[in-house]
Amino acid sequence: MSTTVIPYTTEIRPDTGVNNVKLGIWLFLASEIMLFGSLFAGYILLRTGNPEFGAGSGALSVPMATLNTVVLITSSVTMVLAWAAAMEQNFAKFRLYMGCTVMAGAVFLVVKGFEYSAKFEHHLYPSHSTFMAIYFTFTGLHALHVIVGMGYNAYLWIPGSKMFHSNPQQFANRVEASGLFWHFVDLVWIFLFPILYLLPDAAS
Amino acid sequence: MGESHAHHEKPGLLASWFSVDHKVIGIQYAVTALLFLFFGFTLMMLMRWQLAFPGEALPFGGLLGDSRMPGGIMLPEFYNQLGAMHGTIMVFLGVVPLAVGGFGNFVVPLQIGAPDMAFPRLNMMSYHLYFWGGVVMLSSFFVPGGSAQSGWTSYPPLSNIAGSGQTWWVFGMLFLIMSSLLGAINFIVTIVQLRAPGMTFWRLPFFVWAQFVTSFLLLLAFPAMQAAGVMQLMDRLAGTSFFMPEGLIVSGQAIANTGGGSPILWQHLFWFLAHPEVYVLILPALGIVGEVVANNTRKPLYGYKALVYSVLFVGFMSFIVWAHHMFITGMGTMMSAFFQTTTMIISIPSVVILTCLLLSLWGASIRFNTAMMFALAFIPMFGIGGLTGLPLGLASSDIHLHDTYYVIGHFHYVVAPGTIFALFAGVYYWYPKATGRYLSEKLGRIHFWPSLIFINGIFFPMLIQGLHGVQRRLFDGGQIYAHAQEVLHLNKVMSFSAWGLAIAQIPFIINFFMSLKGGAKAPDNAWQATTLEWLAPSPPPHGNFATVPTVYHGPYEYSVPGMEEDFLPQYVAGNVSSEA
Amino acid sequence: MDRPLGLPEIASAHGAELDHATLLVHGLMFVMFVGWGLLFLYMLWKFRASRHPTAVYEGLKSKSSTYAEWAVIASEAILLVGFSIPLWSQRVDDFPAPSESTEVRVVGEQFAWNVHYPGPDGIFGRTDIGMVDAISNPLGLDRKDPSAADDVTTINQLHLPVDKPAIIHISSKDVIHSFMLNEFRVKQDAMPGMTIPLWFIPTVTTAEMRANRGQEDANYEIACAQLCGIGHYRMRGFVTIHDQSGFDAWMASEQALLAEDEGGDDFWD
Amino acid sequence: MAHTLGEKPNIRPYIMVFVALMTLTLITVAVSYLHLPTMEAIALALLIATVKASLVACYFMHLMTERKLILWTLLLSAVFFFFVLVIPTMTAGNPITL
Ligand code: HEA
Ligand code: HEA
Ligand code: CUA
Ligand SMILES: [Cu+2]
Repeated sequence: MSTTVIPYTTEIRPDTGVNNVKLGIWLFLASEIMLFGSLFAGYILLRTGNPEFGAGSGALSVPMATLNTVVLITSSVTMVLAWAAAMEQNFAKFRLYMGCTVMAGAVFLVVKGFEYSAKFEHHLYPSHSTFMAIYFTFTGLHALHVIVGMGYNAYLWIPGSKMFHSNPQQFANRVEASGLFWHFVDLVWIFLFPILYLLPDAAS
Repeated sequence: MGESHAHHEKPGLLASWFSVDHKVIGIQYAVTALLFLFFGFTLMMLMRWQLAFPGEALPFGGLLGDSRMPGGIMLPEFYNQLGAMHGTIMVFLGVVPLAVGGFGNFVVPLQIGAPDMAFPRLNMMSYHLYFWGGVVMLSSFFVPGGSAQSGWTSYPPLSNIAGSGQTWWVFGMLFLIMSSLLGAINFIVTIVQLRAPGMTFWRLPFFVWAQFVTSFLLLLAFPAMQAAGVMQLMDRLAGTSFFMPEGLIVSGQAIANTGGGSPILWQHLFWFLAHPEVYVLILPALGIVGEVVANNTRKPLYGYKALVYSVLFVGFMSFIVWAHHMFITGMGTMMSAFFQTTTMIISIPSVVILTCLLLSLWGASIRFNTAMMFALAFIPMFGIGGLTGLPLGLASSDIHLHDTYYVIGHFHYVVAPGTIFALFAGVYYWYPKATGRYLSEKLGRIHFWPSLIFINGIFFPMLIQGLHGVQRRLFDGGQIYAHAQEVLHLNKVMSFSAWGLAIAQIPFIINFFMSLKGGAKAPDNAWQATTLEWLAPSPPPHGNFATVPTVYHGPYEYSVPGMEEDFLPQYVAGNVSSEA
Repeated sequence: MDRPLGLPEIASAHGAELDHATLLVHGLMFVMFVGWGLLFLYMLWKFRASRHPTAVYEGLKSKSSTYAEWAVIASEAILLVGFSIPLWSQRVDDFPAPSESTEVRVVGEQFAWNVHYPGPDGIFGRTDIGMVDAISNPLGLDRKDPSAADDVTTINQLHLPVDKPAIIHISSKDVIHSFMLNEFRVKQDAMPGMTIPLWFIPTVTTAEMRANRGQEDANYEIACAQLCGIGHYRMRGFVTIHDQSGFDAWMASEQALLAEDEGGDDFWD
Repeated sequence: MAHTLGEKPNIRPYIMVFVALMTLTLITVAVSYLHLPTMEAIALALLIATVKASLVACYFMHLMTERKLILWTLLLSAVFFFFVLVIPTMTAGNPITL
């Protein structure tokens, strides 16, 4: 039997000032920035090249999207509070805030589900127009991110929380990393909200 | 406190299949990639048959089935499949996994004195994603209509209206992208965080620098293709038209689509990935050549700092030259001037890198072992490839050369006698580290010389054909075109050279497998080298180093004046005049 | 040399300048390759271990490589600013006046080139994708439109008068093609959904070219340079360069054909 | 970052940012009902979104106090983000025209 110990998994490397997980998650987010950046590039190119771009945008529900914005922002603050609780070593508080975060994610997806099915009822599919194509692709990809983030948060919330007691520092690091991802998902939504729901209206 | 991985090293395939040890994963990557290279090469040899003898039956070719080669005569759709898949496989399943996944994984942690990669389990996942991406790609040959056939560039609308093989291609690409992204994160974190004490950035071996920059290219360029892939999937599966304008009429039938899309958008996103990608192909190769040249000239690399700065600069610039692949799509003066200028600018650091490698020979004491021969051959071969990039980068001369065999010749010179030769050099150089045994030098010579001759026999005629204006991707090699007639006979020259090249690989394959058991035993420091990987036992055990090594100076302290030995390893303290 | 580097013979006014730039770059490449190459071979010989058993730690001290690099930078800058950018601009900005040119539309499709002349009235007739018929009306030309009445369409046959600027509007019906005229040094992708103009002045008639080559049946060809499907390799068309009177005669004969078709009626409806 | 285990991080800023985000959301929705001219509407909506995103990044994601290493990485991707966003549109806006 041999054992490999990877240094700086939990503790900070003095000269770089970060641990491995922190750097790793930020690098991942950097690539996510490029992913959404490329999608936005498509949005801009297709929009500027096309006078009838907004076709079908009126069908989107601003109230529902506003609700979802509020939900996601709330989940972001509960996420950071859950991290604070983990840092503070307060398990009950952590459970509470993390629970809220996971629930908010679920609410977001349910509202999204209602939105989608309302579109389908009106026979608005991605193939309806360029705008609908973008709407479904962007929100679909974003929802996928919500699912992944929620999944990991749910893991940390119940089954993974054993580590809260066995290795509190590493656990707090994990919560922080998960939080960074979750905030990023929120941040993307902050841009999707106006460009999909608020602006096509203005354009037409 | 560190996360610890306890393993009971069970022998057996299953255990190593799920190994998290960077060396095992590196070897998995390397062997899989070599097999893919071989497979991509096989596809190409079939194509070369059709190009040399258009419309003639290939003996036993009929075995490939009536949808591909009825009676041994190739169908154009099969030719297009072979072309698209040859390009894709060579680039994404062959060279990148070998250079980054294989050599990067195996060598980088050793060279920086780390016990493993920063995220060993993620590393295993990268390999598995790569593997399954490859499986998806290969299975696409067997779906109705065959594999992707719209070129490795997969330009829509052609790729949008193509058969279901294209969908598999996109899925395969998404796997490969994910694999590369995870790998890139792992490399960057490893290099930043796991350097041994004393291993400052300015003491990193050049190969590590190359991998470092490569990882950034993978990290930040691949997502564009990810986005493009998702959009193409939507176009193909959900009926959207991201890449299709309205009013298309395909074989007399109007296509029912909403329109409003842009075929140019795909090209931008694809080349935003694919241009940095070509530097992903070359940077690790340059890194390997740097290591091998330093070791076998027995002196420090010339201009280490200039090399590092150039590599960083090339990496940065490679993100803003992509539209030089798109001059002919209808670009105005302003944008074409921008991309011509950036393209000329990026060629300068490449010249600097090549010049540094070349001038490292001055004052050397050159040992001509096989690794060094491949590394040396790399230099002028890359020179031809790189130099032929210049007329392509100038939009005015690109008018004549775009989409001709000149382009094919240009990039094969950089990837085949360029990158592939560098990778061969790497195999000969690090094989003793991985296995504890040398590859045979004699078989090495038999591998090297014919390879060098044949590979030029393939690719130099391409430049000539290109100057005559012969277009690429022609199923019949240009038979019907008047402008191709003068250079048509070269098709045979190229094809015979390609088959000759295949034969020249036999000694290598024999060597590779026979030396596992029968090769001469190699000491830990097989080449009297200075970098850290040679401190570890050969093959290195799990965890690599018995104790964490300390680094005292730069990577290439060869022939330090006043020393008895002609090399001063990084892990040995010593007085060096030029301390970084 | 008649055809340096094997470049095809030139049959357009701008071809010589374009080739000049191409040759200059290749000159630079040649100098670099031979210069570095000779140095390379010299060093391999001079510093091989058997001849030079101990390496010199400092290596090369001369600054000449820096000068060489600056020379490369300077040459590239000259090629770029002095040649390539102006030449490109001339191609894409300095279009001749349509009134003094032959205007043609060329529309690519799998796997043919549809050529559309506006006819004597100089106005392209209306086209409508609803009217496209793969055989009888591949361009979807609406013959009811008055300006369409005299429009001439051909498949894979481009006729142009010599020494007069030609403006060609390139587009595509289905996938991306690339319109390539080798001897005229012209290449332009045919993008579906876009119409992109290009121009050139043919300078050598087909008859002269045949005489020069000594081949009675030689033709200028239109090639497709972009992968466009299984027939990409055979998507070939022909260009005929007439002298002005020959072109007029050709146009007149096409008009006569049109009139005949008109009489025969029901062909277009 | 200077957070140590067992110490209670100061959560006041988080609450304040939360309030600010909610307010900005309301504002941007309200503005959209004003039907401003297209350019103004786009500029304003994107401005608000940028402010919101910066708040999330600076406070929730602790970028304000993050290490230089990470800031440099993000700067790099911000630069490339800019290129991929802008250049395709610029080439599309600079076509060959007669
Ligand atoms: C490893 C891959 C690689 C590398 C390194 C390069 C390097 C370069 N490439 Fe290439 N390129 C490709 C792979 C690569 N390319 C591929 C795959 C394609 C085609 C894709 C497709 O369409 O399918 C392509 C296509 C391509 C095009 C598009 C052509 C077209 O479609 O019309 C252009 C145009 O600008 C271009 C330019 C360049 C330039 C200026 C460099 C420069 O970076 C080169 C700089 C290097 C030098 C200038 C050499 C200097 C060396 C010396 C001075 C040493 C000499 C030494 C001795 C003689 C001993 N390349
Ligand atoms: C990394 C990239 C790469 C590499 C290495 C190669 C290598 C080769 N390529 Fe290819 N090629 C492309 C990338 C590459 N190619 C791309 C992107 C295209 C464009 C596709 C398109 O149009 O869309 C293309 C297109 C292309 C064409 C043009 C087709 C056309 O336009 O119609 C041709 C024509 O001859 C060709 C030939 C060859 C040949 C003869 C080799 C040879 O050099 C191959 C040499 C290979 C080896 C020497 C490897 C041998 C491996 C082993 C011996 C492994 C042994 C195994 C073990 C020990 C386990 N390639
Ligand atoms: Cu049309 Cu190739
Ligand atoms: Cu490129």
